Amino acid sequence: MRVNRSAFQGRLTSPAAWALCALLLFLFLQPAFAGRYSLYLTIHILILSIFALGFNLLFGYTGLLSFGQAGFFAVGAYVCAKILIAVPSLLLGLVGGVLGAGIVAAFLGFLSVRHTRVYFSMLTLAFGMMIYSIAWKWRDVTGGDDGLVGIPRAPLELPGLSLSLATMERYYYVVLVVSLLAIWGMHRLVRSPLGLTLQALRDSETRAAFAGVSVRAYRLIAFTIAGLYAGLAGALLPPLENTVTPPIAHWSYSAEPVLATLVGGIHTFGGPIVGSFLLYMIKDIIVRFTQYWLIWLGAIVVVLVLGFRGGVVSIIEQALQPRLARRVERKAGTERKAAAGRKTK
Amino acid sequence: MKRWGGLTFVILILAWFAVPDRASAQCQLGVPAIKIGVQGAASGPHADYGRQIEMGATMALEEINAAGGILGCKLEMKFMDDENRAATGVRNARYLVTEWGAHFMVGTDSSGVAMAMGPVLAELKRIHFFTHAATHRLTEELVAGKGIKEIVRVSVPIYQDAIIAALIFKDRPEIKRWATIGADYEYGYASWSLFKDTLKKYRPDVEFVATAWAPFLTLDFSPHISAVMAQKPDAIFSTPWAGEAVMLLRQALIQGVFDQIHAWWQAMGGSVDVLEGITGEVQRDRFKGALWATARYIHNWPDTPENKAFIERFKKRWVRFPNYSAETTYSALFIMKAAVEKSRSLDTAKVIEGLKGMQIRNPGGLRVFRAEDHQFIYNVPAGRPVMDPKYPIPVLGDLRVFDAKDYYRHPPFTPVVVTK
Amino acid sequence: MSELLRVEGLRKSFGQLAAVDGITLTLDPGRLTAIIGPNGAGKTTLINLVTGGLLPDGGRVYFKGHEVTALPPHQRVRKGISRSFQLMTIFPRLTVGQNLLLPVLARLGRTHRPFSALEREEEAWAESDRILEDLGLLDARDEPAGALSHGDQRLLELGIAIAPRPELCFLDEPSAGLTPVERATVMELVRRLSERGRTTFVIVEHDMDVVFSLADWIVVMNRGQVLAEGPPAEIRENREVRTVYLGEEFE
Amino acid sequence: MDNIAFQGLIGLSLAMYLWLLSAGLTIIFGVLGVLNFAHGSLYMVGAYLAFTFYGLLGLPFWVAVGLSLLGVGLLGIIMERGFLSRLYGIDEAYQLLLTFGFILILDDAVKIIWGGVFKIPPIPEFLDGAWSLLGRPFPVYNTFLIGIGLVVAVLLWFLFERTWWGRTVRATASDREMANAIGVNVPRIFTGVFALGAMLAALGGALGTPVRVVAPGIGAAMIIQAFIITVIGGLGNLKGAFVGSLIVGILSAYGTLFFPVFELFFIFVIMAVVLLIRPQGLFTR
Repeated sequence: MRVNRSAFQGRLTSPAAWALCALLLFLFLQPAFAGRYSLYLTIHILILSIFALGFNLLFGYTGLLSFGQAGFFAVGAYVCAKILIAVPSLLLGLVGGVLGAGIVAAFLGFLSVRHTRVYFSMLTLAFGMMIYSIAWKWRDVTGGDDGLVGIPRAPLELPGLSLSLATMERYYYVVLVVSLLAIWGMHRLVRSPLGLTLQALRDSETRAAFAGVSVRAYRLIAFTIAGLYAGLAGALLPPLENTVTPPIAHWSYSAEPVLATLVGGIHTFGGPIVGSFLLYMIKDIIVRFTQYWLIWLGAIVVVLVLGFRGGVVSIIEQALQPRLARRVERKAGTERKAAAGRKTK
Repeated sequence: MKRWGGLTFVILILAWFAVPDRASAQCQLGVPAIKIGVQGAASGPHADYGRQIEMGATMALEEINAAGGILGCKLEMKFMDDENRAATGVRNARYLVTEWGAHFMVGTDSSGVAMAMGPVLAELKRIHFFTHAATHRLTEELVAGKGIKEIVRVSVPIYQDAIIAALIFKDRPEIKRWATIGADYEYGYASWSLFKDTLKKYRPDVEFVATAWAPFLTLDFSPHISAVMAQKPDAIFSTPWAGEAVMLLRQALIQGVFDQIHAWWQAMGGSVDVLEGITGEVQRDRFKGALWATARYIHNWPDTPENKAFIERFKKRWVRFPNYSAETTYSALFIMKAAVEKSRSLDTAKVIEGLKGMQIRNPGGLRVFRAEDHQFIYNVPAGRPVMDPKYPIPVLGDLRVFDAKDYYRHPPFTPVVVTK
Repeated sequence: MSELLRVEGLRKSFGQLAAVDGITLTLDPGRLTAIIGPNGAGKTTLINLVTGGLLPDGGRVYFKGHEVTALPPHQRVRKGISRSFQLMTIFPRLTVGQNLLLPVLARLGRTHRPFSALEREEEAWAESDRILEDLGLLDARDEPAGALSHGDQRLLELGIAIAPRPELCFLDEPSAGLTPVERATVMELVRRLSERGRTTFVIVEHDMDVVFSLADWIVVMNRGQVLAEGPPAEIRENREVRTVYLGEEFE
Repeated sequence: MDNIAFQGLIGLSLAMYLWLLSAGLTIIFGVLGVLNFAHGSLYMVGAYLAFTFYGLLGLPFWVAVGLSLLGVGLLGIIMERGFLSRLYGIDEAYQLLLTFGFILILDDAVKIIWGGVFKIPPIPEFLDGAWSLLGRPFPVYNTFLIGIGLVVAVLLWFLFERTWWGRTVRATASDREMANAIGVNVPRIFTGVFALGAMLAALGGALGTPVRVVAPGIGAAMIIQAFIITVIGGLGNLKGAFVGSLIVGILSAYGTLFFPVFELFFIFVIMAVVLLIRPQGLFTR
């Protein structure tokens, strides 16, 4: 009786959930039939999915558009790389990367969440670019423009056993398991009281505050979690590429999760994952014919923003529930205006 | 430019369809085609180098295929833009080898990209013939040091940019104060450090008075120029390249730099695209003979029939002069051909064996393979950009020719302390 | 009986305009109070100052004897002061049920739980269902709130305002923009809830019939000050009030 | 001492490119409330157009600049009318995302149309050379830029303070509904303002062609600086944008001279601090 308790959310996610199940089966069997490159590609998709999931907790669920997420991604990547170069233990690298990113995110978040809307976006942009300029210029530590190279794909040092990850297949399974855990965690989170609270902040921070919710505290929580996820995604990168370079901290890289989320769908849990997949498919397919794939991506972004703000996943749902969806969208619009109006009062 | 693109595209298509049975039937290596992955910077102010790499590779491939391929096997190539970014270069390499199925790889402009690719090549077990990336560390550290045998360099490293400069300017007693406007990455630092080390050996009296570093995508060099000129240097050692070099020189001119200094060393200023860019200024002798430059190959040297013929074929094919990345890439394919024919195999280890002791005549002159660091040794002169009635664009005149063994570093290598 | 709320010399000005200009006022528990006054009299500003939407330039606010002048809104809610808004404010993308679940969870101090499934919050759901029943919106529980009719959304907002079980609840024009029928239902609901005695309501309203039929106590504001206060009968007779305010209403 | 002053003047000339760019960004934000991510790309397109007309087709410098302004102005009109105008009134996040889409499109479009061509046009005769200043040769070209920047500043001031159109625009900026009520054609104002902003960006790009590197991707590099400036000066504040440009331009010039390593870092610190302490900007009271 309580099962379809959050029917609206339920309706939005269930198709994505099914897609996820199908995907799972495929993912675990993939090494059996697919080549090294498609594994490599899948790892990238999984990494971006984690990155984008974290971002969407902030944007889609809490209503804060951050342009600095690449900064936390980079912190995760660089810390992990540094650790791997010093001590060859993947576990240590991942944990270190995640913690590093989390700490930085918590600190910068504390400063950032006092703003909303454009000011929040600008502030996160500034913080992200600070991290970028450190990565770029602090050559002694970060290798500067040339980055850190020759990072080993260290064995997974678990208490008891030490699992070599030299082959792509092995590392593929590590990334797969880690990302599935991360996705599962996020899935639990958005369906928890915390998740509900964040969505309430998105819909109306004023109402939430007068319902007894500390707006800043919960924004900070969302920001930090997003940072942790960015850090995890970043930490998974160096062992794959054996190299970390400043561009991953640049604001234009912050746009990747934004695009993935936008393409897949902002108000659906599966959106960012589907989006990450599509993003790489689009790129990989287009790149085979022409090196000019950004222009296509740009066109897709424009079309989505103008036509399908729900993203690919909810295009289907809009087809199922056109009337409802539109009414909600309109209501949300007026809500935002009202909110904006109040602020100017 | 459109025309090249179109042609290249057609070639690629042809190569694509030219593969089937007929070719593989007679191919003694038992593959439908020998696949060569080519990379270079094809966008941004350095895009001309990527395109020159593409042109050089395409032309070599056409000539080899026209002559019946390698042991009867046709060649096939795919070019990718590495955007001068390590991550992109690595991703492309993985794609080219594990997905597209490249047997060999050629190209790469940026030292940063090259250093990032090195370890990955070991994992991919494929030879990459580097034809531009110039940091000495690629061959000295990764090959001689770490033993990554998949790295082979056809182009001359920063020995050309740094040591030759030192050898030329040690004999200019009036030049005592040096400053650098450097590329803000591996290549720039390494060249400057190596230059200082070498010059100090001959000239304890010189000072190095100022540095200004310009990263990729520096839009405006005027603050860098005025910053170093504030220290009243006698000469400037400059490593930005391609379009950035042209803009740097032009802004130096309008800041009257060439009235105040004795010499300006534009390391890769002998490259065709830079010479094209400064044609007007050279015609009007705006540099007052103070501008010096070299390259990894220059189109007016060596004065041999092979080179002349190469230039002619290249001009006929692309309606342009080849710059050094075109020559080095073109030559790399023939080096690869020779090695494969010697080892009669596509197996990486065997081909590396095939390279041992190789001496080969290329348009750029005689190249000799050095086993310790997989560096091909050949010499390129330095000189001053001047107009020559035989050419529409400037050439390097007043040439200073040095024997390769005199300015290459030799194993065992003592590490250069690379500092900004 | 002991006072519920006391404000002393409360002041707030925007630029030169003194929206609230030295108000001193006490509210007793269980007495349904109505605040009336012409537009711009400072009614909404007063509510904002008491509930924490704005911080005053001067003066103090005491709730049950404790000072709350500088507390942020969510802490005042915890202490028992809640409100509804003039411009309707709900969570349009959440379901009707979740709209009420949030304040309940906040009261139970469970909003931070990251991993317990929402479905499992039985206690909270039970409570929000009870409120839905009062509102008569139980059937719409799983509808997105944004899809409700205007009137139902008003009801829902009222529900959100009482969900934290406030002892003092401000309703800022709860019937604005409603049809007479809807208005009647809203007011009826307010009366019912007020009679339960758990919550003391303070209502800002323009419709004088509603005010005089509903309120036990009336506060008249003008130009940021309290002009008069007293039981409806008294206010109706107050000459000053008539001239300043009621005049045009009764002509 | 002279050297420091000299470096400052070089920085001043660089600041003018930034001023032209951020002036456009500021006007657009001030009136439309849209933060145009693609503004730097408009600068880039302006540069490429000027490069085409002046460098490839060999038209006179001024004509080439004029044509590129027209071209980018037109592009601006298309962007605003055809796309942005459909997003007014909804979450500004989507406007940011839309203009971000334009960055991707324009970057690649430039690659496709101009590829990596790098034939740099000569400096127009009358702007070549240098004159002595503080005992060192100061380029005529940079002097000329400082001049242009100041002229544009004056013209903009005149436009918004002294002309009917300017006053209407300011009225629209302060209150759309009101302006609409008194019969201002708000959509047309919006389009006009966007085109004006675009042309200012293009002017910056076009004037750079003979001496500055132009390449795909510079749009992203420029927009960041413009953001820093508009934030420091106060979003939508034209005076602020001017002062902000000077600060950033001169600071980065000194950066190359004194603290080359963390120059970029400090500039972003300034941006963040301003946002935290005075989000309305240093020059808005």
